Amino acid sequence: MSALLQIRDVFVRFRLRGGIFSSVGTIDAVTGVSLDIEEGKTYGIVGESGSGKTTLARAVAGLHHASEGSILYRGQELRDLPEAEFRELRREIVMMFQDPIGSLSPRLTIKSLITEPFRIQGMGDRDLDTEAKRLLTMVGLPAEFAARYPYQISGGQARRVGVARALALDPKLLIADEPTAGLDVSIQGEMLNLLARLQDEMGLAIMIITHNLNVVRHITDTVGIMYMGKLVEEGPTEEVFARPQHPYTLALLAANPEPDPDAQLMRVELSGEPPSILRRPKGCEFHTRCPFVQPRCSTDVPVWTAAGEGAHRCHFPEIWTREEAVAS
Amino acid sequence: MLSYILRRLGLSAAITVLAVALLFLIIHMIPGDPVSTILGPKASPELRAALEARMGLDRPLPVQIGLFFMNMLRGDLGLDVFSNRPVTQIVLGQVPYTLVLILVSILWSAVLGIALGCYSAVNRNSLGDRLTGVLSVSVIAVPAFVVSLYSLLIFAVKLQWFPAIGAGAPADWGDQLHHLVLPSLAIGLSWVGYIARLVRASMLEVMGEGHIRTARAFGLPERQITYGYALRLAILPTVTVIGVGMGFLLSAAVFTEIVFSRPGLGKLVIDSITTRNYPVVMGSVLVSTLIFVASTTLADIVNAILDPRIRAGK
Amino acid sequence: MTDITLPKPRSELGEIFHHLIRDPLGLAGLIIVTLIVASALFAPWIAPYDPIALNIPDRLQSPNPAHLMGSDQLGRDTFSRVIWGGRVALQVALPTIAGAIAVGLILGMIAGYGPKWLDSLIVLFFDTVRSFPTVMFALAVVALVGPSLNTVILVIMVTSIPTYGRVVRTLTQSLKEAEFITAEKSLGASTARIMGIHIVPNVLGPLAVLAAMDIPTVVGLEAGLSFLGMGVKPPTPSWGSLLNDGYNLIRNTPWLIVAGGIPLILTTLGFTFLGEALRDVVDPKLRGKGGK
Amino acid sequence: MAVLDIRDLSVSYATPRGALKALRDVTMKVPEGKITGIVGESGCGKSTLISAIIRLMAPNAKVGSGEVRFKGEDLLSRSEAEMRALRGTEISMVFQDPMQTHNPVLTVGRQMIDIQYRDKLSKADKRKRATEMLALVGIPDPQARLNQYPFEFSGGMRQRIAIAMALMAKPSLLIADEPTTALDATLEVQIIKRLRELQDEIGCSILFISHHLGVIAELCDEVVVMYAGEVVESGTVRDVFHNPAHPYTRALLECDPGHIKVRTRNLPTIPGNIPDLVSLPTGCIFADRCDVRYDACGARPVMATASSGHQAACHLIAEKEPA
Repeated sequence: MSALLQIRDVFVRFRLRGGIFSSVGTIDAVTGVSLDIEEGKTYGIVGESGSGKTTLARAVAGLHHASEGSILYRGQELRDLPEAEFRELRREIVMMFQDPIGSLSPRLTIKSLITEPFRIQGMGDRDLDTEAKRLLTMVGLPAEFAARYPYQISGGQARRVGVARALALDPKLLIADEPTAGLDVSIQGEMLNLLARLQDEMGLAIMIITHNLNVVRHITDTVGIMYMGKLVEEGPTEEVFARPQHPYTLALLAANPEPDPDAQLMRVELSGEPPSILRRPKGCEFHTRCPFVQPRCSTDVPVWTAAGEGAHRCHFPEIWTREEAVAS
Repeated sequence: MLSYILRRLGLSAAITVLAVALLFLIIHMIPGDPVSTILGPKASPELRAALEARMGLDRPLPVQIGLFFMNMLRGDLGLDVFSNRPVTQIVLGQVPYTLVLILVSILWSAVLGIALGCYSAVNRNSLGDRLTGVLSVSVIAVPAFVVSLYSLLIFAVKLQWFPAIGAGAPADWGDQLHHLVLPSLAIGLSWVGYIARLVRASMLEVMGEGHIRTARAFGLPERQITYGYALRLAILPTVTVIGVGMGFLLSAAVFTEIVFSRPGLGKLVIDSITTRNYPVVMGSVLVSTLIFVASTTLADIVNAILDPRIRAGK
Repeated sequence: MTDITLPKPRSELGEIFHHLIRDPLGLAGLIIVTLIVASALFAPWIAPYDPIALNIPDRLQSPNPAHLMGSDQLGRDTFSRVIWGGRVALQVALPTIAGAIAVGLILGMIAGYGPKWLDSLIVLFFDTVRSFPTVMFALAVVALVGPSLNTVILVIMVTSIPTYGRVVRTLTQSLKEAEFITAEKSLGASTARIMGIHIVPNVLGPLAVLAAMDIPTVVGLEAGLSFLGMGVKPPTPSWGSLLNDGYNLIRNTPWLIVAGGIPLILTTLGFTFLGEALRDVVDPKLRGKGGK
Repeated sequence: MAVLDIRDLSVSYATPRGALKALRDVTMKVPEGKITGIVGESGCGKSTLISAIIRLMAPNAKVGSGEVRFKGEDLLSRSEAEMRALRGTEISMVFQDPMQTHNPVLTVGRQMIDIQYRDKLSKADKRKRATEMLALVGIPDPQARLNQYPFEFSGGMRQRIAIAMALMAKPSLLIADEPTTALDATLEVQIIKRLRELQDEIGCSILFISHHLGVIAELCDEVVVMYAGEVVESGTVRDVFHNPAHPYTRALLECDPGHIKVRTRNLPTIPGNIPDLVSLPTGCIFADRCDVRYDACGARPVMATASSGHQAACHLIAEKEPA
């Protein structure tokens, strides 16, 4: 059976603006990403700022144009699909945004906001009061919230409104961009539990975008790590956590330590800052920051290599995994 | 920096060309034509034809515009209908009066406005701030010619502290200054309020920013924080507004020159309209447009000098 | 949990009104503006005399019970002319600003939301039109077509378009980048829907503030042009022509100038106060704080 | 001896709804030469606490009672001029948002020279010192970068500059308010490590505020846990994180995603919301969200000693405490 969503060698390119009528060049925010998301499963995309993770998500949601490659949803090509035809699919592919309050139109009531999908998709003749009540109950908000405005609710509540709105039309694929951003630790879990519950109830596939590896550990089936617009590692979540194959993954794991002062940490410190995507390093693009860099890394581009159940983009996974063994 | 200035000057040149062309077109499209404006409706066809030929109005429109630009570049805005003197000479003769009036007005109002704005922002919600606030808001939109008339009535006619008419004796600086007081008061008053409000608002915004908190956390003297750090940023929008404000001041100056019978561009235009001296009217409008474009350009360049982010194009 | 009753939020306009009347400045502005608009609307019933009819025996009177603000050189009652002058002022100001807002809104939204080249073009147009000094430009046009109210309206309207257009453009540009617009797109909202339901309502607030602050400017310009004899034609009463009469008679009687200036100053104060107060209410930064 | 010793500090804000009691009877210490962490979620009063320490409070804030003793002297009774003399010399700060920390229209060098205004050095010497500090925090080519403006630096670099500025006068106390929250995790690691090294070198005490438990565990010696304007627990990091005495600390640790290693469909949470700080509940502030609440919780608990140097404001501890 083929996957619900198949992404193949996708590039997203932006034009850089110069003067009034001129453009001075292009930058590739996403460069040749391929991944599959299975029906009813959760895929976590992890990366730091500038990794292209949000751009990739928006390309899948039809909000950015993919310049190359293909995005197949149930076998249908989404790239270059005219907006009029894409609109039909927007019932099935929905997105949740990073800023919980900022992603709600400020002058609309919560009721109008969560019933907007019906109106946009030509289903405005339904009993919207009932639908609003159903959706609010679904995400655990009191029905009275229908009359409020976005600025009158808290960030956590706004998140739930975002979920209600995304799931209003019973979609198949939910793209969640940093679903826990800005939430306190004690309520992050509520959000993730809600998503997990609704996934079980609705058979939803979820693509979670996050900068925090730990957030996706418990709820994803597969994770992909992005660096400078590329996937550098992918694999079953438990596999990646147990045996990371790419030094960047290890650095991310080490950067989110568990709250234990005695934990034996292998602190992987990356040197310097991420290079500008206007001037990509030659060879392995991670070599400028890699603590285990070898001469070959600055000249040869590593290829996507399958290893175990996952795959990675590193010349020498064996070198630093050995060093790790030495350290611990 | 240089590239920014060059780009900005290029834009100004484009605006000027467009403005002149647009002006020309509008004049052509609206009903009424220069010839009957000058000669009156009862002129004979021969006379009309002669004048049209002299003004180049008998040629096709694009040619007219082209000729107009050529002449303008040479500094030739045509001839006065009555005296046959070059319009450029007549208009430029009046420019200094208006320019001095405007510059003096913007200068005193900017200085006072910035000072009041800073005072209000620093002493936020104090009695002085509230008082300044109400006064500023009250004077902001009072039309300049109403202030002109009232100050004429009170200080020139009733109290006779200041002269009511003219710009003063040509060689006597003191007398000229004496004649400048009431007109520049009339034009500048609303700007004091406007600038004070603007500076107060942007000062308050800047004072709330993180870097001011940093400066305080390093114990920098409050004076340095206010004037060296906050005002440095808060002044930026004010500079732009003053640049644009020149346009409004040019308008206000027209009324003030009439009320105080001061020489200047405004008086020239009104006198020329009454005498149907159409080329002089056009010339004056053009020159004031140029003054306006020059002042906004200057304001943007000053802003670029003050703000490194503009220079870098960020 | 579901039984909690929350206070019912006020409607948007109700909320604005509520905030306005609690601000002393706003309340003062609202009262003055209401008075001016009402006196202009009901001029025929309020004005004690015909504003045009000559009454030479009563000429150049100082204020007295029969003529509250005195009379002019033709014996016309100044108070009646002031009341009727308000009509002319609003007749000019309202269509001028409505027109400028309409055009500015459309052009500004196209510039802010549309492609970059169109934006550059429209901005160039705005900058060009803005560089005509309004009064000079108006005088040049009047010189050609002769003084009339419609000329005044048209000229001020055209030169005001950039003011509104630029504000709308800036607001649209920042709204376009806002996450909620992206969210609407992800739901499949059409451009028309995004513009109409999500952008326009967020632009109208600041635009209303700008309009309130701009009305006195336009009223002042009309009065100014009429003062120069380039606006309304006599004997139509306008605050500007009243002032012109007063200017010519400044050494005979101060009352005409005083009377002609007062309504202008009141209009200015009223609308500016209202605009300032409205700004505090509309400003989303300040609004957000009220909610917490 | 403690560099900073806060006793029974209460601060409230005047709001239209009434006084918002942001801090209530906060007592805590920052021992000399140690790194003390304050951890807590939004609304716990961390920001109010640090603004009260350096006395840069919002205009509507009011100190109700208490003392802030710095090297034995109460800061709250000092004049504004005396306070200003302390800021940037004895106590300095690093703020949360590196993009907002510096004046955007002045060069970094100018800002670093300005803050040395108290020293009677030549401008060249001040510049040299600024260069040295930039090099110390790991900014390459510091000499040239002094002439650049803040927008020419990345967020991580700007935070390094902020740290360089804060440490320039070799302060006794550095207050760092979530200095790494706005940064990517891999950059956070670098900054934390550098901070630790610099602290060793300069020997100052650090008060480090964070909501990130893992970072606190990694960096700090002591930790203070705050909830809704009160200190609920304090002690060494090891004591508090290994044997949390307060139910809130325990729940918070359980919720931390770094703590949970098994795949689950049901992550732990703390149900409910923080109480309204305008109309406070009587009794324990955490009671209505607490899973071990009992009769005694109707009364407000006092700090009780769980073990030596480890205290928590919970009746359960007080009960166990030997009389």
